[in-house]
Amino acid sequence: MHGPVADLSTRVAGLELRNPFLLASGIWGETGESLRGAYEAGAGGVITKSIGREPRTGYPNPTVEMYDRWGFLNAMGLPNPGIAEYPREIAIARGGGALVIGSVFGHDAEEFAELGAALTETGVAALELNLSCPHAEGLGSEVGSDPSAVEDITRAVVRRTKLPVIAKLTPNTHDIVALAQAAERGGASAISAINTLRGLAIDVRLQRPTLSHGLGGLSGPAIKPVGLACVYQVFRGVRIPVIGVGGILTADDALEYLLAGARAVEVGTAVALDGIRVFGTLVRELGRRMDELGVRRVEDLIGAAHRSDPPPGAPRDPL
Amino acid sequence: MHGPVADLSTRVAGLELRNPFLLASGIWGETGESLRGAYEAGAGGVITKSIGREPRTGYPNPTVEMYDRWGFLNAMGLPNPGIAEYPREIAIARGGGALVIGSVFGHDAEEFAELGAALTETGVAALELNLSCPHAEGLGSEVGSDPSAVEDITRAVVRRTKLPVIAKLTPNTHDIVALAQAAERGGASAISAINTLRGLAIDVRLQRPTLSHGLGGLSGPAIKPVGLACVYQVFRGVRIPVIGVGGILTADDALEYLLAGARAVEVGTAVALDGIRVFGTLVRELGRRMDELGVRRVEDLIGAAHRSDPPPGAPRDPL
Amino acid sequence: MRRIVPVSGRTVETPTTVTLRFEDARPAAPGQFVMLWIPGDDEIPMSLSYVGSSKGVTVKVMGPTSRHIQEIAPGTLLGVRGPYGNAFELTPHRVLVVAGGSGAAVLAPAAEALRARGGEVEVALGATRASELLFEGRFAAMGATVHPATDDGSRGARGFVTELVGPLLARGRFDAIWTCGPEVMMQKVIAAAQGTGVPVVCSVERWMKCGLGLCDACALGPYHVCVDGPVFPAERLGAVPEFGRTKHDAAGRRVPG
Amino acid sequence: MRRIVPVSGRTVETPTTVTLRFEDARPAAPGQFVMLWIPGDDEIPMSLSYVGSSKGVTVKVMGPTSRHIQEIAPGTLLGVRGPYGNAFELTPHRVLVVAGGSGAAVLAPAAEALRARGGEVEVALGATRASELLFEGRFAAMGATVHPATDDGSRGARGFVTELVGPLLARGRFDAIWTCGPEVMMQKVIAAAQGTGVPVVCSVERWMKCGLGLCDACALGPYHVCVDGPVFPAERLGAVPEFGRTKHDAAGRRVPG
Ligand SMILES: Cc1cc2nc3c(=O)[nH]c(=O)nc-3n(C[C@H](O)[C@H](O)[C@H](O)COP(=O)(O)OP(=O)(O)OC[C@H]3O[C@@H](n4cnc5c(N)ncnc54)[C@H](O)[C@@H]3O)c2cc1C
Ligand SMILES: Cc1cc2nc3c(=O)[nH]c(=O)nc-3n(C[C@H](O)[C@H](O)[C@H](O)COP(=O)(O)OP(=O)(O)OC[C@H]3O[C@@H](n4cnc5c(N)ncnc54)[C@H](O)[C@@H]3O)c2cc1C
Ligand SMILES: Cc1cc2nc3c(=O)[nH]c(=O)nc-3n(C[C@H](O)[C@H](O)[C@H](O)COP(=O)(O)O)c2cc1C
Ligand SMILES: Cc1cc2nc3c(=O)[nH]c(=O)nc-3n(C[C@H](O)[C@H](O)[C@H](O)COP(=O)(O)O)c2cc1C
Ligand code: FES
Ligand code: FES
Repeated sequence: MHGPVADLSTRVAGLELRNPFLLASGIWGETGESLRGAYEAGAGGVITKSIGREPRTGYPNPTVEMYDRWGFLNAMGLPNPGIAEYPREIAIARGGGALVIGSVFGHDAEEFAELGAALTETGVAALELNLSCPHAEGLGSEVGSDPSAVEDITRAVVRRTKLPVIAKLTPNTHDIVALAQAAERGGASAISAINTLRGLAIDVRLQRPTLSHGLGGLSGPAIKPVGLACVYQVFRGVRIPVIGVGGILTADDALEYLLAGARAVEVGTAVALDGIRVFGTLVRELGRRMDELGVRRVEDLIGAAHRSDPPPGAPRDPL
Repeated sequence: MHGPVADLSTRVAGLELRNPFLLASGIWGETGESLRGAYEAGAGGVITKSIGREPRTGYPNPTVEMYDRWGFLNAMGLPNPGIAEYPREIAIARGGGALVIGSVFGHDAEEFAELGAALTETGVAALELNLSCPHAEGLGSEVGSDPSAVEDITRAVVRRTKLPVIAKLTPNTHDIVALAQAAERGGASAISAINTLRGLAIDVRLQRPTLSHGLGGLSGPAIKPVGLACVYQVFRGVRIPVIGVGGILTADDALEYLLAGARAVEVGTAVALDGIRVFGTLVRELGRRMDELGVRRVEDLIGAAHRSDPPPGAPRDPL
Repeated sequence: MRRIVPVSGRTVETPTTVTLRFEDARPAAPGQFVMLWIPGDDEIPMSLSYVGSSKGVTVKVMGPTSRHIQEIAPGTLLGVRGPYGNAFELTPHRVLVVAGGSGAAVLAPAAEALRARGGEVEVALGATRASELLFEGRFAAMGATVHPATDDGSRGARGFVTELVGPLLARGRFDAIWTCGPEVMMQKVIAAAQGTGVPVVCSVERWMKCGLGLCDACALGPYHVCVDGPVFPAERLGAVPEFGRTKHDAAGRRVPG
Repeated sequence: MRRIVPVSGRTVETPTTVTLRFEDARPAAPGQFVMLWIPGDDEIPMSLSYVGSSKGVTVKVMGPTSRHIQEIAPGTLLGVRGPYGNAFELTPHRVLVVAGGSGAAVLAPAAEALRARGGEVEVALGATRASELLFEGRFAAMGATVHPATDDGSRGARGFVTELVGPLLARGRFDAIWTCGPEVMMQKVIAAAQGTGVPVVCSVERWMKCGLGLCDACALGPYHVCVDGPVFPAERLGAVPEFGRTKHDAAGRRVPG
């Protein structure tokens, strides 16, 4: 009997991570104690709730809808304490030794840049730009689906920070590669993909949407195939590294993302399904699976699924 | 004991349907006998496989990947016998009394128009334009995600046919309403939404995509929230009727679509999960549920979820 | 996960508190709560005041939604998800229940469950005035001794219910104190029990959105009230500086509370 | 739904036919098939020639993929989904098995299952030449009487195996005929049995993609071979004009076949 020999550490956007599992933005990230708790539970790093210029309460409840384990719909509406108050939360998290990535959202390049500059002061290790919230008007994917806006916002933030900048992209687009390339041109150090898919649930007896906001964002296993497709395509379309997000519940889900080209992954909905101890389980299971598969380093997995594509004898578009 | 009193008939794009359940394109629709069989099993109408100019074998196997009941990934690659041979299949289906809608795909407006004109001769009741296949290069959603291409294609087809034209749209876009409005401007009689979402699955042991084509299209329950969001938004954005597609397994799923604004629905993946008898079950269960809910006519359900939106006291974007 | 249930019964408990009943087969234990949706209005956390298959919530007017709930007639459809959170452990034999405000809502079913197991219950029940004493009759009916306290002295002792705790602990022997009410009240209970060796268990309320341990709205130091609570032993709360001092508001800001 | 399994064994059955074995716990019945994926190559339908937990497929060279399969070494990873389709009913007591080409692959496990239930089996086994007779030894080992026929007369009767059917039916009493082979062959079997009252059951092969009754690739008149078959009573096939005449190719065109 001996422990796993696999080396789970990975590098992405200049960050050295002890393992590839990051706490996804919007999960547990409103308070410093929670960020710290997620790191202590085993996450390789933690991403804050997306922070805006002003405090926001978000949408009224109901804000969530859970399908059996395969899907989750939410319209929180970007609640956050605002940039003035949030640095104390980061201080609490960093006090606990957590590697913290700061997420920001805004209406335009100037607002993003201002927020990025402010967070840079707090000692976060990197910035993630939420260019992709699917249910907030004039924010999120409404700015994030236009390549030139993505490029401008990224560039504006990069100019105002010394930190690596990660552009988090929306799957609600016909061409995520164009968005990724725009972020790369703007100077992003990495792409993360994906945020939630725009979705809706209606209660048949009440004849009304079940979320107060109506539209929400779909996460969980249902979106894993979509996230994988995005990571796979983005990996081919840019030189900067990719972080995979969407529907990761198990080590094998994470392996799929690594093979598709991700250098790290973010985990969100799994926390609602399996609790924060999911990070410990993921780390342990990834080690076990890598041992089983005879893979020594995370590095050796990244993008490996592309080696076999297109498979021999399988023309891409026959006839 | 008495049977259901609910009236399940519905009208969409000038078609009188005995019930709202249409066989979705690409399921069972390659042969006339199957189209006929689906109609005999209870479908309100049947949509053919998408037909192109030339015969196409589609992609090599593997072409499908099934998750537990919640999702299904395919990259068939638009196999079809081609427009020269297909009319005999329609004749077989119509010989069995089926209400047949002909689906076509192409590279450009001229090709769509030509195919539409050819199918018009066969006695189909309407045309559906597949502007939305997520995995065929230069076809499907690559033409279907550009509003001006959607408008041009729709207009070109409308000019060459006397039949109602239904534009089937892709969810792989940031703005399906713009696509729907373009189709409306082009003269479409209805919108159907949605086709599959771009997706990928990777086998962890083999380190390769499980479909020969790599990318595929996600269908089944996983995409129901996305389909509902699209129908809900399109219903508000156009005056022409909407047909809902995506993840319908039960009568309650269909009710959600009707409440979101659909006048009819298409059913695809459910056929793989529950067999063609699913149409009989859906018809029976919809009647039972409508009786239970005290709803007499399908008409009374259409778009009813919009009446309550935004809910009182729930501002759309607080702070 | 959400069930839509018709209100099967409505009882006015006090001038500012009503109980709504509904059928729901999901098993629940005393201490757990549901997220209660009033369609067209908010969805808010509510402890279960009845935990059998005929469930109930007992709602005190606090703001617009709880006021709206007061007017809800039987037959109205509500959305319910849960039950969520943990429950009171029924291991102690003699329990002192200390309830303020709507706190009796969650403590009454817990006390009932303890009585059903042969336990003994005394209740210190506080309110502003006599008419606001919640579940006095229900506690009496289960065979608990009730010690009321009202701010205006209209029934029982005049003053805060917490002032009863010291004397009751001095007089009787208890294995535990269960309390629910404003955090400052619960802190006073904890203080009164200090040194007596009687452990205090608190039911805590924090802002809630998801109820699933995901959104961080209910963060209380390192805990999430929706999954780690709402029932906490006082020792755990003692290590959380913000207990009784600050809360997070709906935006996640730290506000006095 | 897809399992990745290593090839656990490989047996050369004839110069053009190999059996690959793999472990797979899913229950299967004789007559059912799997979709077999050779990673990097095609995924094709293959009857299970062994249906226990150690499963097997017996593959005859037809084109590139089946040729590729011939070279696969033990340890190679394959993808398997299924088993799909229906199975032979094991209700008859005396069965005449008529196998041509790779047809014995699916008929051998069915005959074995029947023997295990105490049934009796005679086999008319056809091939181009003696070395291509598939599973002759396996049929003999299960206690079935084997009547070989080869095109070149190198073993047994010279000529088509279908020519044995009339005489065998005249000589013995059978409750059923099970047949698998080219459709024209099976039609001749049906013709030979006509008027004898012995029901014929055919295992049919059609182009397959999904295996799930979805894509229509395997349409055979009103049936889908992947879910309604591959095992069909001859009466049902009699009502399908295209049986033995036309097939659908990979594009869904009707082609002779
Ligand atoms: C686990 C738990 C159990 C509870 N059990 C009961 C109970 O049995 N009986 C009872 O009367 N009350 C209970 N409450 C409190 C109840 O949820 C609030 O009184 C109610 O939400 C007030 O809503 P409102 O719109 O009427 O008031 P508002 O004017 O909106 O708010 C008044 C105060 O209520 C609280 N509140 C409002 N919305 C929420 C929310 N989403 N989550 C948490 N607190 C909120 C805040 O402290 C706020 O300041 C419980 C709370 C929690 C967390
Ligand atoms: C239910 C079923 C059970 C079968 N069982 C066996 C068996 O036990 N042993 C055996 O040797 N063969 C079996 N086959 C036939 C086998 O699938 C084909 O021989 C094989 O697919 C040939 O592939 P290829 O690439 O070598 O040849 P190709 O050159 O690609 O094709 C040669 C011929 O094989 C058939 N074929 C090719 N691909 C497919 C496909 N996806 N689906 C169906 N037919 C196809 C066509 O008739 C084609 O003309 C079975 C077929 C079916 C439908
Ligand atoms: C409740 C909830 C809140 C979220 N809030 C944010 C957010 O503030 N910023 C952001 O970039 N992503 C947010 N997301 C998206 C997640 O970070 C993640 O991209 C998505 O949920 C997909 O991952 P998952 O399937 O692992 O949850 C949120 C997701 C959920 C479920
Ligand atoms: C195997 C398969 C083949 C399909 N082929 C087509 C097609 O040829 N044309 C088309 O417009 N849509 C095609 N679709 C999409 C469906 O018509 C439908 O839009 C989608 O599957 C969502 O519905 P569902 O969840 O009920 O399956 C196909 C879907 C599947 C699963
Ligand atoms: S209410 Fe969301 S974490 Fe507790
Ligand atoms: S193989 Fe697809 S329907 Fe039979």
